[in-house]
Amino acid sequence: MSLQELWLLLPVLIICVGVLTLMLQAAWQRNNVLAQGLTVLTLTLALGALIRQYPTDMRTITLLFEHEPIGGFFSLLLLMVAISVALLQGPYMGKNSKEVAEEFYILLLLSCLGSILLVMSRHVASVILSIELMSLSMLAMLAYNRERKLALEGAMKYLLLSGAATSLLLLGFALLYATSGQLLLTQMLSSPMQLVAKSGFVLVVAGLAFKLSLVPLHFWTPDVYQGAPVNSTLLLTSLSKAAVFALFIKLILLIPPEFEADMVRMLSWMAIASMLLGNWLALQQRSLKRLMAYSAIAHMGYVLVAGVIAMGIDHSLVLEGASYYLLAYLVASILIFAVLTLLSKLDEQQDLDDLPQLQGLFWQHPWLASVMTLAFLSLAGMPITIGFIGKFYLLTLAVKLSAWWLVTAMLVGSAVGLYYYLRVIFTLFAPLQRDIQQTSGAYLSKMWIGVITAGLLLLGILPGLLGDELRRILAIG
Amino acid sequence: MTVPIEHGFVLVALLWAIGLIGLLARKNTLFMLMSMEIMLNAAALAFILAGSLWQQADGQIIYILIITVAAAEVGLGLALLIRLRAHVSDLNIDKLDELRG
Amino acid sequence: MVALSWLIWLPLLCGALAWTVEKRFQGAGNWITLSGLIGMLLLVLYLGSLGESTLSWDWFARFNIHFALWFDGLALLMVVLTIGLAILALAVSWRDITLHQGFFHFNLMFSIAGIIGVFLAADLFLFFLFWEVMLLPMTALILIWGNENRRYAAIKFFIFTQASSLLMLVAIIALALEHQTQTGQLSFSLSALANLSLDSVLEWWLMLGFFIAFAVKLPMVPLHSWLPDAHTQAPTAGSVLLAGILLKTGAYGLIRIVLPLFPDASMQFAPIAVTLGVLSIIYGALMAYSQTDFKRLVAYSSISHMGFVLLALFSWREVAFQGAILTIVAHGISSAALFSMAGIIQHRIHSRELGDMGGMWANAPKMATVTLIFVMAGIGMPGLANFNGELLTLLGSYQTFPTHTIVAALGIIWSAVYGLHLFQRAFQGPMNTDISDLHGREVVYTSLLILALFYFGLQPHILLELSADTLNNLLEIAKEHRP
Amino acid sequence: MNSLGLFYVSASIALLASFCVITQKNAVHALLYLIVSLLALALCFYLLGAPFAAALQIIVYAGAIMVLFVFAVMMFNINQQDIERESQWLSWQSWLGPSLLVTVLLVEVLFILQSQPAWTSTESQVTLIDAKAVGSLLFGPYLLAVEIASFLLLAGLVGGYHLAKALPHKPVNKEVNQP
Repeated sequence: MSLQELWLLLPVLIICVGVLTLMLQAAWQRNNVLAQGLTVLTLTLALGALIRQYPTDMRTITLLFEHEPIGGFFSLLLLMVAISVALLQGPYMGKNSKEVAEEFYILLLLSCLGSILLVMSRHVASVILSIELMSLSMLAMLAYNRERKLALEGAMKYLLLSGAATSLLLLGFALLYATSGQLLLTQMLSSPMQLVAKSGFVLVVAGLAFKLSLVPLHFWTPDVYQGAPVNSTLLLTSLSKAAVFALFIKLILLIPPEFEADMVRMLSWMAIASMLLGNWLALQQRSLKRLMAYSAIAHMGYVLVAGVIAMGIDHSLVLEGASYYLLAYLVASILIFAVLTLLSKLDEQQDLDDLPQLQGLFWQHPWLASVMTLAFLSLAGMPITIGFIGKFYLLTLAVKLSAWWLVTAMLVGSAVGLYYYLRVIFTLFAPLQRDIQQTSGAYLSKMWIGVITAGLLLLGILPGLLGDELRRILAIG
Repeated sequence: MTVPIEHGFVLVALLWAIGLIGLLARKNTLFMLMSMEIMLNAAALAFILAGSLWQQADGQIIYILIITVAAAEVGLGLALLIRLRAHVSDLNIDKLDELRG
Repeated sequence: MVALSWLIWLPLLCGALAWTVEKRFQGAGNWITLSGLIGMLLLVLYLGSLGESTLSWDWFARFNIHFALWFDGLALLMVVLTIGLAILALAVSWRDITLHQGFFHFNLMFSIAGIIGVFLAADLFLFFLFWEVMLLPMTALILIWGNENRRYAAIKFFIFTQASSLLMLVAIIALALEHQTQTGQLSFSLSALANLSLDSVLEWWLMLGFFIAFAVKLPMVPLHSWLPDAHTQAPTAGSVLLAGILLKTGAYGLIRIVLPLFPDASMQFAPIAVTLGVLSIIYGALMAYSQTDFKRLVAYSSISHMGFVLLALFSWREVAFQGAILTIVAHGISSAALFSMAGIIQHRIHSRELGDMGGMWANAPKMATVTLIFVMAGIGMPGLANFNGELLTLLGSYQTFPTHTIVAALGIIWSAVYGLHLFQRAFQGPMNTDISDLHGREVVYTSLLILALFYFGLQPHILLELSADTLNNLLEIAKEHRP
Repeated sequence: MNSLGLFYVSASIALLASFCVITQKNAVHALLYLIVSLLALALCFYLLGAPFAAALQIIVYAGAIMVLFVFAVMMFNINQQDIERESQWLSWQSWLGPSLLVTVLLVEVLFILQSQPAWTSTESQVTLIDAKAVGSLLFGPYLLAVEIASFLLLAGLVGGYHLAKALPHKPVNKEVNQP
């Protein structure tokens, strides 16, 4: 391992140093504000390092990792999510929280570390380790308030099912290894594929589909979402989905041609089922977190459309579309959960979650409600938000490939989706019933939310700012 | 002698299936954790098999990583279990299941 | 020309300004909005005097999308109508709105901006964007300031229009991709897309995608069911905008996009479209007769009148096209006028039920006279604007679809029946309620409306001259494609 | 008995023990069976030419991880009442669905395995891959994996510590939210 390779790993190393610093701090003096400051500082430095050496071509870092443009973009997204969570955790815990803060930030950094490593992985060993590093650290955050029974149960459920999914993933990799004798992702899926290798790949896809909560492996999502503290839910819905999707699309682009038709069929059905079922089940929810869970299922279905199409046409457009859509999804999720976080407290038994509790938010806290409205409109794919551009990309791809089933499912799904997103928005604008308290102060967090909201609008109104840039960034050789 | 690799994978499949049955059928969280261990073990065996098939040390390395993962999962799982035990006196997952609906 | 884009920025700015200022100075929002609208009116008249103008900025280079506007006679006509009715909407709600006034003006102006954008857009992506954007503030108007059942009406309105516009989005994308396969470059520009020669199956599907989106807006039976709810539940200003302009965006889309871009398919489709149009005429008229709610009655009459537009547009005759344009403008004014009367009455007696009215002539003779004139306009009395439109429509479409036209003519008779029925139940008979007559502000704007109705009734050629270019273009296309 | 026979015997033991794990009523008994299953698998590893993995299986898995389990079970203090209730849950109906499903899966797997033309293994003799080979690889190209594994264990440690430690007492003066 050369010095140059280490240099390429700089963002990751910064996060590692951050973890160690936080542990030292916890040993020296417990202080919530200091811990938060250190975390944000670490993540910002990592972000800076990543931008400073943004990859322009593909370079390998030892056997295990690679440094390439798409991964770089996803890492940017992941750091953005992690910074949001770190900034929100302060107001969410409050100054006199019963829980200590350091562990949360350590776990946050570890989870972010795992996700970035996952995006950079090119080897089975690194995939397994980083995916587990990400999920296990997240798991402890899902049950961070140990007095919430629902959170503990959700975390337990996630642990058990995610363990099963991991074993499925491992089994799939083992079968691929057994047939190819290779552990590098690029070489594992060599042509021609035998039946054993094919079934191995299907198992791998199933294992990842679980983490992405795609139908039919979605059933855990609503329970886990509802139980967990809202800030951890944000991490689960954005960080893990984005990182796993990065790996997912990387694998899909490697599928040898003779297996393509089968995979397209399988993934198409998964995408269609996720879009329809997710949207349909979201209709009946009163709990906002459950609603977001089903909405996540549906949105992962939309992103999968890009994955399905990846096999059909030119890859750069697909990557661009998928990245844009994922960015749109992340931004909207961050904003929605951020508002909920500012209206909830970790110490309490429950977060603000029931839809009627939000009634009339606009008239009491117009800014928070506007942010939430914009985020929901973006999820619904309304113009002048970034969500519309994402949907536009995906529809263009699907129409270009004449994948009419996918188009139909997207349209039906969107139409159904409109209804429940609108229901939430309408609730925000209904007459105020009772006082809703928001965390006062927390100016830094609110400023950050403002920045992200501005991005949501800016990229929705001037999509060229990113769309043209992405094309340049993602242009892989 | 060589172990026919097919037989090795049949063993993997059977072990994994037993684990899955346990995970699906048992309601006691502790047993579910054990079933999960069996499944992870089956996956580990698969890598050893594949490694011995290709006569590479890589299979064993993945094995080592898998037991690391298993150790971390068990640690967290048991910690959760201890905490859950404080809320409910027994470990029936159905009783935990107020979330559904 | 940059000034063109100010037709869109100005209402946005005014809306935002009205919202912020209203917090400090009660009542300032009304004046800011009014001056903004008057400024826009002057600007559009000035632009109109310069003749046709265009504007094109690079916007989203990845997909070759431009911020392109196109301002010609027809656009001028529609924009002036929009601004005029926006002033009316502001006038009728001058004192009506007591809750969140600033936010009301914000929504009003944003929907105006969206509607003007739809009329000006020369790029289909931009068109779609405005098409969607105008919905949101309109939904907010219904939701926040509407009547008792507003939530249901707002959701229904939004879902109907949104879901149908998704089809349009797919059609737009498919069209742009077709341009790419034919010329090697994506394009969303209306003028570029008009030159494509499409495969007949593809053309048919694309036409259908656009048609459904526009037919929902129009609205055409059987896609109309959002309209009675939305119009009834909306605040008066909302009803005025909805009936006066929003419905016209559907007709405008047909004229600008469906007919010129897909001439063959729309000629093939004409018998179906015309049948549905006639169905709308008859159904709307029959339903209007059986309503007891003032606003609901007018809403159903709108369905009936817009059926004439559909009938006219798909007959592909010059006279019929002219009839369509006249009907669009005339109905915009007359239905907006009737809705504002409904609003005035509702404000006074807190009911829209005809049963609660009755005998109001005695107390409110001015109101009765004004309403009578509006009803007369609605049922197509000669001398008022609607008459010309309906007459030309019937004359023109008779050449192509004689049977349909005869049935449609029955619709006019029915409209006389329900119109007079409305008037009679509200203003004649035993006195049910005590009501005060129109006051100064109301007299001013209702008399302006009456003037407009008479003016366009007697001088329809102004409208025809403005839209002549567009119509001639359509007729030329028709000549090329007629089998 | 040749080593092939040994493999089958230990494989059967592993299967049988695993089966007993999931059907036991008593948690401690189940744990013992689990350890047996792990030991049997360790033997399989050895016979497959992976002595280092076999040793680790015994030391780390059967040794360390299982002790963790036993420790936890002791903490739960499962009593007779629990065991009785557990036996009530173990009705045959609850096994039917999962078992059927998994049988279908198994048949599929067997079909797939049988359809494989020939595994590319050419050697007739099991090659021994000893600890040295594994070690030099592990601390060579896989060095970063070791580092990440350490972070993974750190995550497990921090998470486990936080979850399992005693609940904090409520602070006296709760934070007051401003409206």
